[in-house]
Amino acid sequence: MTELRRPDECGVPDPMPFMHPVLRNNYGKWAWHDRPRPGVLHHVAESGDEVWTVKAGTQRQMDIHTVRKLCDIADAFCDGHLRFTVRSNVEFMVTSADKIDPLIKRLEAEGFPVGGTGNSVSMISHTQGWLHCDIPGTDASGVVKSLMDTLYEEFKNEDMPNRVKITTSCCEINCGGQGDIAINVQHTKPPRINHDLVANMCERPAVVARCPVAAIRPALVNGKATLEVDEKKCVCCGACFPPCPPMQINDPEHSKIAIWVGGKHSSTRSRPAFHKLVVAGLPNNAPRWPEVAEHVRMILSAYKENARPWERMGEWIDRIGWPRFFELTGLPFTKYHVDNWRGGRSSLNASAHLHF
Amino acid sequence: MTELRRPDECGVPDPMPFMHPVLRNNYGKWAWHDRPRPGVLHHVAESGDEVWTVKAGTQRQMDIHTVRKLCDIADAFCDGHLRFTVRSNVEFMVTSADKIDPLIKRLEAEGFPVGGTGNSVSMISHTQGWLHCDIPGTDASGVVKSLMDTLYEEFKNEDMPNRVKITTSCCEINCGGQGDIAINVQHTKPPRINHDLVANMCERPAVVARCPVAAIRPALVNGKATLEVDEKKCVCCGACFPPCPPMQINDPEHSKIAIWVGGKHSSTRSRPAFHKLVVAGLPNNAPRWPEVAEHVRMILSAYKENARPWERMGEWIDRIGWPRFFELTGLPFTKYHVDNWRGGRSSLNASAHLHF
Amino acid sequence: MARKMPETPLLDQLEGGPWPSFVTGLKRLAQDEGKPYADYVKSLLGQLEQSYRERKGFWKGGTVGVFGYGAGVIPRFSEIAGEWPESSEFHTLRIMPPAGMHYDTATLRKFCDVWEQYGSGLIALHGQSGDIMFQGCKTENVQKAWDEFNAMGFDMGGAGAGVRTSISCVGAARCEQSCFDEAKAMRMCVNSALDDMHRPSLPYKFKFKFSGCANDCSNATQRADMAVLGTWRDDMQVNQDEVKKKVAELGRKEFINQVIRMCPSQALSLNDDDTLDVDNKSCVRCMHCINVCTKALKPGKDRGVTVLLGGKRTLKIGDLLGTVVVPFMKLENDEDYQKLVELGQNIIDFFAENALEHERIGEMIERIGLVNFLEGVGLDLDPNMIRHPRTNPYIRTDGWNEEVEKWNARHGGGAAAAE
Amino acid sequence: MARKMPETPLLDQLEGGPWPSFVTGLKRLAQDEGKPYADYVKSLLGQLEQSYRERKGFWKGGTVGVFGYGAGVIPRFSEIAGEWPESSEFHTLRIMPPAGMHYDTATLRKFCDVWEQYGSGLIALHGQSGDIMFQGCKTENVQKAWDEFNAMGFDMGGAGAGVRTSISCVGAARCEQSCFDEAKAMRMCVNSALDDMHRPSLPYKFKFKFSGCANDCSNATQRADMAVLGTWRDDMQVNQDEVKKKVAELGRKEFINQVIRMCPSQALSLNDDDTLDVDNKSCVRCMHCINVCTKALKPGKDRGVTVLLGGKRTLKIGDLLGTVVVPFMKLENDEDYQKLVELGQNIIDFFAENALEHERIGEMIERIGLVNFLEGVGLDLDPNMIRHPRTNPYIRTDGWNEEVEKWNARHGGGAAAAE
Ligand code: SRM
Ligand code: SRM
Ligand code: SRM
Ligand code: SRM
Ligand code: SF4
Ligand code: SF4
Ligand code: SF4
Ligand code: SF4
Ligand code: SF4
Ligand code: SF4
Ligand code: SF4
Ligand code: SF4
Repeated sequence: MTELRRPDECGVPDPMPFMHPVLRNNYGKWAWHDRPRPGVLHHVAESGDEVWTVKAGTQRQMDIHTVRKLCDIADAFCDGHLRFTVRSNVEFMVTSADKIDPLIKRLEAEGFPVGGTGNSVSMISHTQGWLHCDIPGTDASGVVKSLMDTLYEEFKNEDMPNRVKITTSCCEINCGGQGDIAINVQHTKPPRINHDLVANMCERPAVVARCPVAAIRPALVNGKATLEVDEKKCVCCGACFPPCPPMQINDPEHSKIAIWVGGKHSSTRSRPAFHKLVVAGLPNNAPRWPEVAEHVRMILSAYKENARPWERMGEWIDRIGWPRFFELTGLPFTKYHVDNWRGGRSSLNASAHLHF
Repeated sequence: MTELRRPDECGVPDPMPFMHPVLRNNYGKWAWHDRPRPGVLHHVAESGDEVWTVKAGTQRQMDIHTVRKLCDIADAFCDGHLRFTVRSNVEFMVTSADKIDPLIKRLEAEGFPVGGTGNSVSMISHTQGWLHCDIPGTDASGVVKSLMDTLYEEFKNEDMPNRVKITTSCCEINCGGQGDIAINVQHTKPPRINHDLVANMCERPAVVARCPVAAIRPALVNGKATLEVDEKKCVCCGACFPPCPPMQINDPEHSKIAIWVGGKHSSTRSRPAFHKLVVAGLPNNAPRWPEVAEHVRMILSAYKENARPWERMGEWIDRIGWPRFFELTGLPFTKYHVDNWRGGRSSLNASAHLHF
Repeated sequence: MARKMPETPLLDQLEGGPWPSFVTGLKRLAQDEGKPYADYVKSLLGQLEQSYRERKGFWKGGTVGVFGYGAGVIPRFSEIAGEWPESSEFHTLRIMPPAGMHYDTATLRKFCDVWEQYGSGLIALHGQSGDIMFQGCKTENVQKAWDEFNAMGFDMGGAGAGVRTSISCVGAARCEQSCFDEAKAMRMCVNSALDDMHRPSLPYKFKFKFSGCANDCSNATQRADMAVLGTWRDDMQVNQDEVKKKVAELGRKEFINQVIRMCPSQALSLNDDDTLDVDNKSCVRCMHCINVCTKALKPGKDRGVTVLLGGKRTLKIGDLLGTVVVPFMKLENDEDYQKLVELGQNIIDFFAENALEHERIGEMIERIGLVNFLEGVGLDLDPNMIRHPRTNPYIRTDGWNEEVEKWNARHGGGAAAAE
Repeated sequence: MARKMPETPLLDQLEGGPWPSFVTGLKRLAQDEGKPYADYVKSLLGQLEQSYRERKGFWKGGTVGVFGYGAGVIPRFSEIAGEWPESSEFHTLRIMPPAGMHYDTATLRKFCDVWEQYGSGLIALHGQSGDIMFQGCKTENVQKAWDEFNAMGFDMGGAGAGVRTSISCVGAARCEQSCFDEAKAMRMCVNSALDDMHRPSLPYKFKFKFSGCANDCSNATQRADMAVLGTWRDDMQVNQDEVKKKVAELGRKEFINQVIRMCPSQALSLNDDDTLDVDNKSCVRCMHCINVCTKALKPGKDRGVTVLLGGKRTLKIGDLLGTVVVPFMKLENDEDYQKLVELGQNIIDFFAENALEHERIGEMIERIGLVNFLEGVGLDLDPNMIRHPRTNPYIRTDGWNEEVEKWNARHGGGAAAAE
């Protein structure tokens, strides 16, 4: 019976059989590329072969009908091949330029926005949230949908100074990673502990070990072995929650949304950088998170109007300086922005470099 | 009787009465400057007044005859005014260009090298050493004299890419401060403790508190309250020695000399930076420290040949990269160069920026 | 008895707007009356609506898996199964896509068919680590769905304290910047570590990521425990005629501003005849000028990879970026690739033996020190691994001469350098 | 009985070579037969030769001072007075020079005369903190020498756990870059803290330093507890004709390399007509372009100072650079200067009350946190104080709204900004 079938440990499949022939044939032999229009990449191989890639957005969490729709399109235009990007955009490769417009028309007609290339705001890296995760403070799919609705034009056009990589995360763990703009949950109150459950559910030493500030200590509450939190020390990070669900960190009111900017993975020009806190205390306002969208737009428009070509968000701010960033965005600068974590001193201005 | 005379707490004297008249008259009203030749500065005031400054080196630790000699020169050429720089060079101000050459001739004749301006190697910032300090591992005056003898031409000419600021220090305390090149004592063995003396001489808690790695603990040695050092932890910094002379850190053999590069106080272009270890283990080879001089020359000639105009030592190395610095100087790169002190991780290369 | 469609006033607000709506998708599934998943998804919508209303998640973990594997399924049981019984189990299968996420439609259609039969009909392409996530499966169907996927030639991805699913950028398949065969390197490294992926018993998770150049399209530098990034050792390739065209196109001032001035290492200067003067010794291989001048500039020909270790998110000690442990490694022939695989295995072995429970390799290196780590895995220390040497004197240097010997030994003859 | 000249074979080697020799100077003094200091210096040379031979220092501290003051004399007693009795006491008097180290010869000659009578005849011009160091005095002569110096209008410098002697760069006296009256600021700050200098009772030493611009010729940034650096708020002054001349002088390529490319903030671009396009909002006032183009560029006209706190050498936690606590403070009229003096006093008071024993202010701020420090001394938080905001989420932000109010209050009306 199936139950006993040994898995075929085949590992990561070889992409060659799945790859569009023109990519396969010119594998490792590409000469240059340009972008004829937003949403379209044009790559030319050393062989002279050309391929046009039409890129479109998806909701990532797709129903099978949507996936089949994408297949229909790939069959009609791309000899049955397509690929997805690390940001859940879908890419259709065609070998003749005159297929581009019909393909774009078809995609738009089916509801897939064409764009996300070059200096656009690409799809937001998307996590799980209420749909599936066991520890979320908010949803992911809904936040992404709400934001992409308001960033639709920015996705379809290439009007930004450089690529804009936005990430969201439904808890402070931040599976979405670093971003030019990152939208993360920021808890503001220590966990409420359900003492009755701790004893049976949690491996207490492991939980104690997870706390970055050693705020958790074993305790006895009406005879039961449980845990207690030193609220003076607790930084409300929620790290104790995954290993110990009774450490209830999520709160409809006090689990807020924070916005971070200037994260960067590439070593292009400037070294990779972590995103930096700019706004906290935004309400977790499902289903549309208007306050978050508003702040993101505010930051993006300041960036769009003021950054120079090729400057990523963080590079732009480095040039104009944080005082000007707060001035241009109208965002308040508070004591919470000053890093008081280990090694925080290195984030202080130890120079006479000033922006006025 | 004098013993009971109350001090006149007059504080820092007003410089105006001492200042050369042309400086006083144009105080705060200077327009621009240039350097007609090494050792000479030419400043022009908004009033049109001009002043030429002829700069010469001294031994800093001067006998009164030398000071009087400088006075004679100032009387002869500068209406009896002169000033000293923060690097113990002496500056003679003259108001007519034709006084420059005779003044230079006279200075050189009296044994004062003219130079130290612009992109020269200026006088080394000088500390006390065996002449006067209570904790020195080496001398200062002798090290400076020996080095300046070998850097004489570099002082008199402006052949460097930018100013070169060298510092020496006769113990790890480093009163000489940060420098493009810093020559400091580096102890390599833990202090030998004279237990008989600790009890009466040292305020033990204070000594324990001085240790950066908490390697010192109170101990009893044949009945006497003393201190002991955990040699595994000890980083041989000598910080326990000033408050507790029985903690004998100085050793004719094991107190070595280390060379550091890339220190910078100015915020010009790059932010201020600390100097970085490049060579350790050099012998404390009085009276001439030839190994030190040799290494300094090696580093300076690599800098001179390879740096671009206006690059300070550290900025040059940042551009060409540390791998190339070690290649060009032929210096070995060892595990000791990798920072393992608090926050050392920030000195690791967290990027794909590489130099080949 | 078919469950009726739940009221979802809040979720319904996520159907408006131009971006594709996951809610519309879920509703489509929920209304596929007769399909095995219809009521399942109705129930899911009900629970999700409640999450939106109460701003609270209702899933808890558990243990669900497939025969022979210890990971790859993310079990989810509802805390409010009382109200939403049909979706009380909503597990996810993580399946590894072909490297580079290339598909043919036949495969995708087959996935849909399988998931129509055994799952919720909801597929996430892709997870942030790179998995196809088949989301929403009852315990009883997990093995069945898995058997079908596995039969198609697909394998389970990572979860828990083991090697995780990896990503390689599109790279050689469609990018002129590619400095190595990302897909090949990724498949060789991951496929040699399948035991640590499928039967996780490491101190904690371990992620590989592969990017063909410093642009790092796979986010390897911060999101991978072991990041493999393409680079080159020789001079970049310059086509001066194309440079001139670019100068003409942007105008001199803007070319200076956008190319010369933006080079992080002052390696570029513009000759008076509008050709480019590249100081390749100063160039840090950041890719910027090459990105701007896609026709005029290219990476050099002596290509390979740089390996960084330790990238991760914030838990415990704060976010970590990977740091260089191998400045350059040639990746040309199969032996070269095999060397990379062995490096990965050595590193994982050392990690397995020396990391504390729930400690990532970056945290471990932070704890034991880079030098001890390098000695442990037998890698040579190199100045490309640091931004700058120590600035403090707090070090005992009485072993100086021996260390100097080591360096000279390695740099005297190429012998040692070879290994 | 006159002591005969000691053998100094090692020191003698420091008489050769072109640089002025301190040994020759000491020998001259030693051979001034009949002078009170001759044997004293002979003896000193003997001890110094022994230090060179044994590679060891032989001085120990003690307590010597002048009436009314608790610091300013550095006492030195020989550990080998048996061999070198005449120089068994070799104390140093630290005397503060006129700001900027300007002298007339009459004063210097008088110093020599006094030191000929009461001291060793050895004078160091100057110490690293800025003192005139009269080196080599017997206990019995310390008060006498001091009385003479004091009568000349000179005061004792700092030592021990108090305010130390300060340095201000030559600045306004002979430098076109000067953005304030360095000497005035220095004298007002130090002279208002004389009690803490002369009767030291602070937790530890406290140093002021003053540089007229970011070139920081007084090394204030790293070597002062409180660094005062000149800067400007408005646009820099540009003379485009002089710019063109400079471009012609260096050549276009080198002008781009040495000026445009080296600006740390990409604030400069070169117009096609060889004039300069300055983005003053991006300029960080680093001085570089102004240094290169001394005729073409100048600081702006709205000048003042930036205050940094915490620079120091390495003891205990490693070297510290000063960090910004006041981004800009106008220094024009006497009230402005008075405000700077008050700032210094507040900071010293807070330091006196809150620092631990032997803790420098930089260490204290590191320990209590910048924000607490600013609140303690009543300074407004400003983004110019940081390189960038926090990158980690480890902070409890439930006071967010109140903090936002504070900021808006300050930035709504200029009212609060005024103070
Ligand atoms: C398709 C994709 C790779 C893949 O395997 O899926 C990709 C493809 C390309 N990237 Fe990328 N990048 C892709 C994700 C990334 C990421 C990671 C991410 O998005 O999460 C990064 C790092 C972001 C960061 O630093 O945090 C990334 C940083 C870059 C950069 C460097 C940008 C910079 O200046 O920092 C370049 C260079 C450039 O812009 O010319 C680049 C350039 C490119 C080029 C132009 C390379 C080429 O010559 O073909 C490709 C065209 C992109 C386009 O649509 O315009 N790609 N690229 C990914 C598309 C994601 C998406 O759908 O938006
Ligand atoms: C005289 C002196 C000030 C004083 O009050 O005594 C001085 C005077 C000048 N300095 Fe300085 N600096 C003086 C010590 C310093 C120091 C501190 C030190 O030497 O210990 C520094 C900081 C060093 C560091 O960063 O560690 C210093 C960093 C500068 C810089 C920035 C250099 C750079 O690029 O980083 C400039 C700008 C320049 O070079 O054009 C500068 C420029 C100047 C100018 C050109 C300013 C002017 O327009 O007049 C002066 C002529 C110097 C010359 O001789 O060429 N001065 N200058 C000091 C002479 C010391 C000596 O005898 O050599
Ligand atoms: C599914 C996914 C988000 C998504 O929707 O795409 C995800 C989901 C979870 N992540 Fe993640 N992480 C996912 C990619 C990431 C990434 C990004 C990456 O891999 O490039 C990161 C940042 C990089 C890193 O590894 O640090 C990430 C950093 C974390 C962390 C923080 C680890 C740390 O050391 O700071 C945790 C918490 C932990 O490991 O204890 C975590 C834990 C989790 C858990 C298992 C929550 C938990 O501890 O119970 C989530 C399960 C959600 C669910 O129900 O499926 N996840 N997680 C991603 C994996 C999908 C896939 O396999 O393709
Ligand atoms: C005389 C002088 C060196 C010189 O020959 O120029 C000097 C000499 C001493 N310094 Fe210094 N320091 C001198 C300028 C400095 C500087 C430079 C500066 O002030 O710009 C520094 C670095 C900046 C700083 O303040 O950190 C400096 C950092 C130290 C330190 C390290 C403090 C720290 O926190 O790391 C010590 C040790 C201590 O304070 O415990 C120290 C301690 C000492 C002592 C008192 C040694 C001791 O602890 O017994 C030395 C007395 C020597 C003597 O016999 O006269 N000296 N010392 C300088 C003062 C002369 C003057 O008054 O003008
Ligand atoms: S970010 Fe947090 S809530 Fe969201 S998927 Fe990751 S772990 Fe779950
Ligand atoms: S929330 Fe974070 S800081 Fe607070 S107790 Fe839990 S783990 Fe510790
Ligand atoms: S560096 Fe050390 S030995 Fe030299 S003067 Fe300063 S404290 Fe004394
Ligand atoms: S030498 Fe330094 S590290 Fe060693 S015991 Fe003394 S203070 Fe501690
Ligand atoms: S990382 Fe480099 S090689 Fe890979 S896709 Fe991006 S640009 Fe191309
Ligand atoms: S690749 Fe980067 S570092 Fe190299 S020359 Fe181009 S811009 Fe400069
Ligand atoms: S710091 Fe500035 S103002 Fe003062 S002397 Fe140096 S260059 Fe001139
Ligand atoms: S002063 Fe410095 S930052 Fe400002 S423009 Fe000139 S070089 Fe750039």
